[in-house]
Amino acid sequence: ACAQGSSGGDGSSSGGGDKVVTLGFTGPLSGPAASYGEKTLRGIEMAIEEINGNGGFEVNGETYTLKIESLDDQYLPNEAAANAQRLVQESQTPIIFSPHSGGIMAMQVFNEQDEFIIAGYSSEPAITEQGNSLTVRIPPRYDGYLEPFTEYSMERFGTKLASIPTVTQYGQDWANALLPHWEAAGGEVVHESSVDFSKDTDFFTILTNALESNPDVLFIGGPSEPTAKLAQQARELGFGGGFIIMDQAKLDEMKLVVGDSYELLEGSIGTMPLIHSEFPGTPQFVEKYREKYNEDPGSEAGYHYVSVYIFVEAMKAAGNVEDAKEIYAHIQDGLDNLPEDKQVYVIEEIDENGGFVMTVRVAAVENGEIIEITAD
Amino acid sequence: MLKLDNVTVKYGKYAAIRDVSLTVEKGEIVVLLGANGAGKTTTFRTISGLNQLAGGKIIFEDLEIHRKSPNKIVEMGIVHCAEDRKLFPQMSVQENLNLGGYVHRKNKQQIKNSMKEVYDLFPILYEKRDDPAGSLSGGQQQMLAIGRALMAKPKLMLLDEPSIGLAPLIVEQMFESIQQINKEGTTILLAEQNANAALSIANRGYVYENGKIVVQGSSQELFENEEVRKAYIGA
Amino acid sequence: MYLEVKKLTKRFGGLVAVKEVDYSIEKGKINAIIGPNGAGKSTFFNLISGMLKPTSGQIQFKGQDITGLPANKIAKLGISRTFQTTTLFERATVFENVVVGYRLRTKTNLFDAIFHTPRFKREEEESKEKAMEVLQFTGLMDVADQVVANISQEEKKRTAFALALATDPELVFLDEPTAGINPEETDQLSQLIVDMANKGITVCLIEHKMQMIMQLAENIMVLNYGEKIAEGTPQEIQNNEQVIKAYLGGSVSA
Amino acid sequence: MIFSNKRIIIPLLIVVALLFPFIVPNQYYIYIMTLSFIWIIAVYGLNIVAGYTGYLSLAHAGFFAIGAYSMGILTTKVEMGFWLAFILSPIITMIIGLFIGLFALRTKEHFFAIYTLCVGYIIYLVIDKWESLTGGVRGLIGIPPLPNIGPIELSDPIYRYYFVLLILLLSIFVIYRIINSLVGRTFTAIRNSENLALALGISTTVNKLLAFVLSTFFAGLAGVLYAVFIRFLGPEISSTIIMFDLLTFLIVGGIGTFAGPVVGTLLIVWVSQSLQFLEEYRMLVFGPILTLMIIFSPYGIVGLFKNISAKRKVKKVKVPIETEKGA
Amino acid sequence: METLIQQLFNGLTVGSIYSLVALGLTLVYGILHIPNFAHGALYMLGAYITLTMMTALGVHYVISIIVSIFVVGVVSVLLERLVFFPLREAPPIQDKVAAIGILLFLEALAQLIWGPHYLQMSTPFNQVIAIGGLTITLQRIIIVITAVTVMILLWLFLKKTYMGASIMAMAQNRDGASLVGINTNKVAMITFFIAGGLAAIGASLTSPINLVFPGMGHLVILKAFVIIILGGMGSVPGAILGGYILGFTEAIGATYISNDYKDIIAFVLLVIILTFKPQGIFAREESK
Ligand SMILES: Nc1ncnc2c1ncn2[C@@H]1O[C@H](COP(=O)(O)OP(=O)(O)OP(=O)(O)O)[C@@H](O)[C@H]1O
Ligand SMILES: Nc1ncnc2c1ncn2[C@@H]1O[C@H](COP(=O)(O)OP(=O)(O)OP(=O)(O)O)[C@@H](O)[C@H]1O
Ligand SMILES: [Mg+2]
Ligand SMILES: [Mg+2]
Repeated sequence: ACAQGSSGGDGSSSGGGDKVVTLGFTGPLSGPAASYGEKTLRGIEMAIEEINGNGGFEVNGETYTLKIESLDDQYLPNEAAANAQRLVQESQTPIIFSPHSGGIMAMQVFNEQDEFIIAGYSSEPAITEQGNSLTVRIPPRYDGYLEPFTEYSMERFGTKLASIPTVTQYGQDWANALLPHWEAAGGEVVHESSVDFSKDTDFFTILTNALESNPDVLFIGGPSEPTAKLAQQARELGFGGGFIIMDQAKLDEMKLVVGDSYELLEGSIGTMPLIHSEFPGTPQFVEKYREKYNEDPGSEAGYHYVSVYIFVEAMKAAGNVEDAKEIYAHIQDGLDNLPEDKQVYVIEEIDENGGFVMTVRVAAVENGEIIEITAD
Repeated sequence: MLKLDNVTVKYGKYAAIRDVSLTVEKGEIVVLLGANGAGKTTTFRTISGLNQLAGGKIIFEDLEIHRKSPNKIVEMGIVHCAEDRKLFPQMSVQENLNLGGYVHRKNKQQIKNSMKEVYDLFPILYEKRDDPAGSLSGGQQQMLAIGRALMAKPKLMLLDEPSIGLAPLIVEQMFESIQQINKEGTTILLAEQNANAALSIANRGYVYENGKIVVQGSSQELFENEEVRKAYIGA
Repeated sequence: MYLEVKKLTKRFGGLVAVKEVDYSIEKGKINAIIGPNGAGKSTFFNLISGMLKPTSGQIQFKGQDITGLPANKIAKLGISRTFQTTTLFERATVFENVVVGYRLRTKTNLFDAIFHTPRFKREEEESKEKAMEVLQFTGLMDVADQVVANISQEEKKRTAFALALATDPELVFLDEPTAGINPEETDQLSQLIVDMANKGITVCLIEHKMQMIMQLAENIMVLNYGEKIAEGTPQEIQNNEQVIKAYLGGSVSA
Repeated sequence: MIFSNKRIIIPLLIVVALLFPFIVPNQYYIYIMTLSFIWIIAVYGLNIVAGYTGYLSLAHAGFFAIGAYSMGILTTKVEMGFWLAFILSPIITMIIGLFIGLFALRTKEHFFAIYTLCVGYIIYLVIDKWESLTGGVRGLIGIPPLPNIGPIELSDPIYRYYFVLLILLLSIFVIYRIINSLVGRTFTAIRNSENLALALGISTTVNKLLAFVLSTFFAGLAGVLYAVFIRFLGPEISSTIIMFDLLTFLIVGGIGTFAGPVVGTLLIVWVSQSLQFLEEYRMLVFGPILTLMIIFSPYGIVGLFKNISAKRKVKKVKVPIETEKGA
Repeated sequence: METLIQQLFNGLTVGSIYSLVALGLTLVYGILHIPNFAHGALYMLGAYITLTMMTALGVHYVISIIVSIFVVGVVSVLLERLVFFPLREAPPIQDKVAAIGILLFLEALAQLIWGPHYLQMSTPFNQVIAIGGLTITLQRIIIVITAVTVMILLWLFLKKTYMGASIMAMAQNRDGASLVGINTNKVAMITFFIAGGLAAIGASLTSPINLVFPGMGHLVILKAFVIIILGGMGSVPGAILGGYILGFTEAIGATYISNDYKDIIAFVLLVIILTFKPQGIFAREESK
């Protein structure tokens, strides 16, 4: 039924005499989460185009080009697993990217047996706590944010926090980490509930209840756009305090929703938007991305872009493009050898569970400007 | 005025009427007799465009009408007063009559007048004008059905078993009204079980059996026809 | 009394479809109910067969009070009925239709069905035999494996009979069994009804076709506006002024 | 004609199914096929209630999920023995189905459809929100694979394939027997005319419930297999997406036909695998296909074939009847 | 207390939108007797059309809405012609599934044309008005006022015009309608047009206070179904009433029961109702 031009890692390829390494991707390319899937994929594709554009890369004197095989899984774990099977069996992909924990976990059931690396883009701790020996968790853990977020908001606005993050697991995990921290720092949590962005037609109802206990700070988060809406409506209801914004939402994307100005978001603290962070590789990447898609890149694109380079370096270091175990073993080298100009993010190391480690960059909005907050 | 030419109608594979040919002249009252399921209603439904015919032609005032949609046919002046009345149960008597005049909706005055005529013909309807049609008794519903048909000022009126479920008195009154309507210039094609009552006001008649016309002739001839007597006027 | 109905009444909102009707049926006879359309005949059937719940009144079958029992229970007791607008399983064949008719006499359950227990085999056989028997009786053998939607009106009526008989009833109610078929076919069906009676099945039917009724029925009840206006032998009914006025029509000569 | 073919086709198909692992290039095909088999079982479940009994249940993705989660919870949280859990889970589904059916079946037609739609949605919300039990959005991990039976390593894809195939064949066999028994005819009778069935002394209430519970059993069974196959569960398996997939499989194959579930599922699964390149635009193809299918052949592909052969039949015998009527 | 008033107003806003959507659904149900699962897609479409008019062609919000009403109305009519009309004889299950098919198709289409991401609809009426403890934006007042006006107009249309009467008539007896000379096809199309238009209005009014994305129709439509069952399927006043009841229940429920579970309220409500009244609230006795 399904004849796919399967090109093995070892051999026959489409382009010229070069050999081709096929990377796999399974993620939501249709349905509600599709835009998110798209963005992650873009990062990968940009990196691959660059690399192939520069004549590929060399491992043990062999020149290889890259190729991405991307499959839609509608955010469904079983689809992700099926896709993974297909990628591994049909295209012998040593690495499969997946930007959702469900898909990652479904693949972890057999990735060690079938020997492929899962490059998982999800802050979900569970994916690395399974002790899976071939899983990489790309984004940094979020606990780094708690300290600066709490400190900044508390001293600028006050001690009363109302928490209304998204209902998703990630949102809940965040809340569970942040609230104790907030109280430990001498603050009080005056309201606690959550927003379901996929279901609510109007946020006034929730906000009315949250603001009744007139808090100084609102903890919000979820996809950037609806989160921005939430902030906007909070302002409409007369909320003058600050926002703690969980890392899923990006200040720069939120800005676009609330009338292309940070005015409404005054006093928000969140992750440093990629476009404002000055890592060595960032400006060039942002540049390329803008002209290709004429919009600002988000971090998911950035992280995937850089990840591809890391894996390439890892392959070089491992002197092998097929053996997942070998490649995985050399990811640290990959991190170390990563060229300056590709460092869209500076990732120091990969921890024993396979999570990328880096110092988080925090940004706040002051007088309508993004300024970096350095955690000390 | 109306001419059916070898009309055949099928429900699925089953032919309800076969090669039926009949004519109705202007100003006549013509009656169709026949047992249940003989094909009278089907004939009516086909004339008024509710059923498609499988063969033959229907001509009304020299125009073929069997390809036309029901509303077009009503606009041409044929109104079908159905066996099962087909009233709008949740609507008031008044609203039902109003819709009866749908084809003349542009002309408010005419509708007023025809409504008055209907109320004169059936005073009971005037008393009940604000009740929902569904609440009326069988007899009253039948009057409303006829009243609604009259609202369209038809040239030809198809009356399907107007005496269904009516008490004898009302049946008589009903037949008088029919005669009156006819006198006022409406041609009438009537289907009846109650044969003698029908024949007594009709000019001519056709007798259906199992979807075919088996006998036809003037009321007098039919009345004297032994078969017809036995079959439709009771032993 | 075999079947006894006391002061049976059914209201639909405002309208009283059946009004305080007393009625009784003797075993083995052919009984008829006549009356103008809308008189309440079918409703009366629906009440006895449990399709509708009476507003008030009582129904006894062989001394047992069956008022308000669900239709399937009543059918189990041996009372079977046909519908005015011939209701059949249109998409199934005549045979399949009739086989289901015997279902109420069988006990086959999931377990039997899955493991083809002796009972399953036995009852499958029984219902097939039963089906064959009634198809024989109603003369439908030659159309047995045709889809109902494709058979003639008259065959449909027969199938309805067959279906009613497949439940092997003691008492059958036939609602206008010969509506919509021509006289000679009507005669054949009347013959069938007589045969039923001869088999010892008690029959009660609604009809508009007078001469047929007059030949068949031993006892006739006349309903008008839900009320019983007369009951008696064909002779009595034909000469009953009220009935002539209300139903038979003005100028009926006996 | 179909009937004469049955004798040949069925054994043929079984042989093909048995040889399948050896004729495909790689495991991926086995994987997808195994998954399809699981779907087929669920679709058969749906067919019993929607197809044969005429009640469109939109809650069956929910029952699928209940079966899967029961298995997941019993094995991971309750740490019950694998096979015991394997048996118990479909039964649990069935019991829940019984309670829901008790109320849902008081409604008819579109009310039933909407009622079950809401039930399905509530099941989804429960799974989604009852984190302590179901793991909520994070999902349920660590479900054990099929354990080995003696020398047979069921964890091996090929053996696993045969195991699922075996269960599928068993299910089909059982359902076949049910449908072609008085029990099954009773269901069809209810679909064709509930009143007539009632008048024939059939207790529609009991039989409808029976059909519904049966269908939830197979939905649950499919769920269990899914759980031990994918070994990760998220709330989305009870979502409308899955429900729609099941419906599509059934309708395209032929609702109320016996071969329908197999034909529809295999066709759609493999077509959508080969349409993967369409990614987000798949629905642009499927939506219309489904709708057209319904308009032009309400009983799906199988219905299409049935009609053709049926027409031939009718033609043969219809002729004399027409003439006889004409006379 | 202030909270209560504020919440009541919030309920009023949401209720208005629910009612508008439910109205279209109930009208179509009245004529067709099938639940049109595709109605949610029309809602979604309505938002996108308005948005496109505003962003791509820079047309004013109000005019964009009017355009959207027409476009969606026409799409809705096409559905009737191409899908539901051919299916009117088909077995009852099929048409429902067909409707679901269309729903998914239109969503995929929207994603193809406008992409999967959240889009933002601006409104000229974003002034914030605070009366006492009550905070409202002009947009919300407009939502309520427009909704109420539209409903009154619709009511008058149905009650006072021949076209309206013929819609009612057809809902009650299709044959009867054609026997008095009503063109039933035309009426069916007009009804679908209105239904589409209502969906478009509802969506266009809501979007500025939320966002526009392919899946936006889902929950609204589910709730709309709950509403028309609450209000009695096919009943126009029922749909309006039901819409507001649900709107208020949710707002109050969120405040005094639990915000996290307020979306379940509707469905639990429906399940309870149908459990005790299987034919819906306004069921009449039928001879079986
Ligand atoms: N919708 C239908 N589908 C199938 N057969 C039908 C349908 N309507 C009528 N028939 C059949 O067509 C034949 C003619 O029916 P029709 O109603 O025209 O007879 P009729 O003379 O009007 O009977 P009645 O005196 O009861 O009004 C009957 O056998 C009837 O059963
Ligand atoms: N389910 C119902 N709801 C409301 N009214 C009903 C219902 N069923 C029957 N009726 C009314 O009850 C009265 C008796 O109806 P019924 O069908 O018993 O008449 P019938 O004697 O069988 O007439 P026919 O000879 O035409 O069959 C009629 O006025 C009918 O409109
Ligand atoms: Mg008739
Ligand atoms: Mg009757």
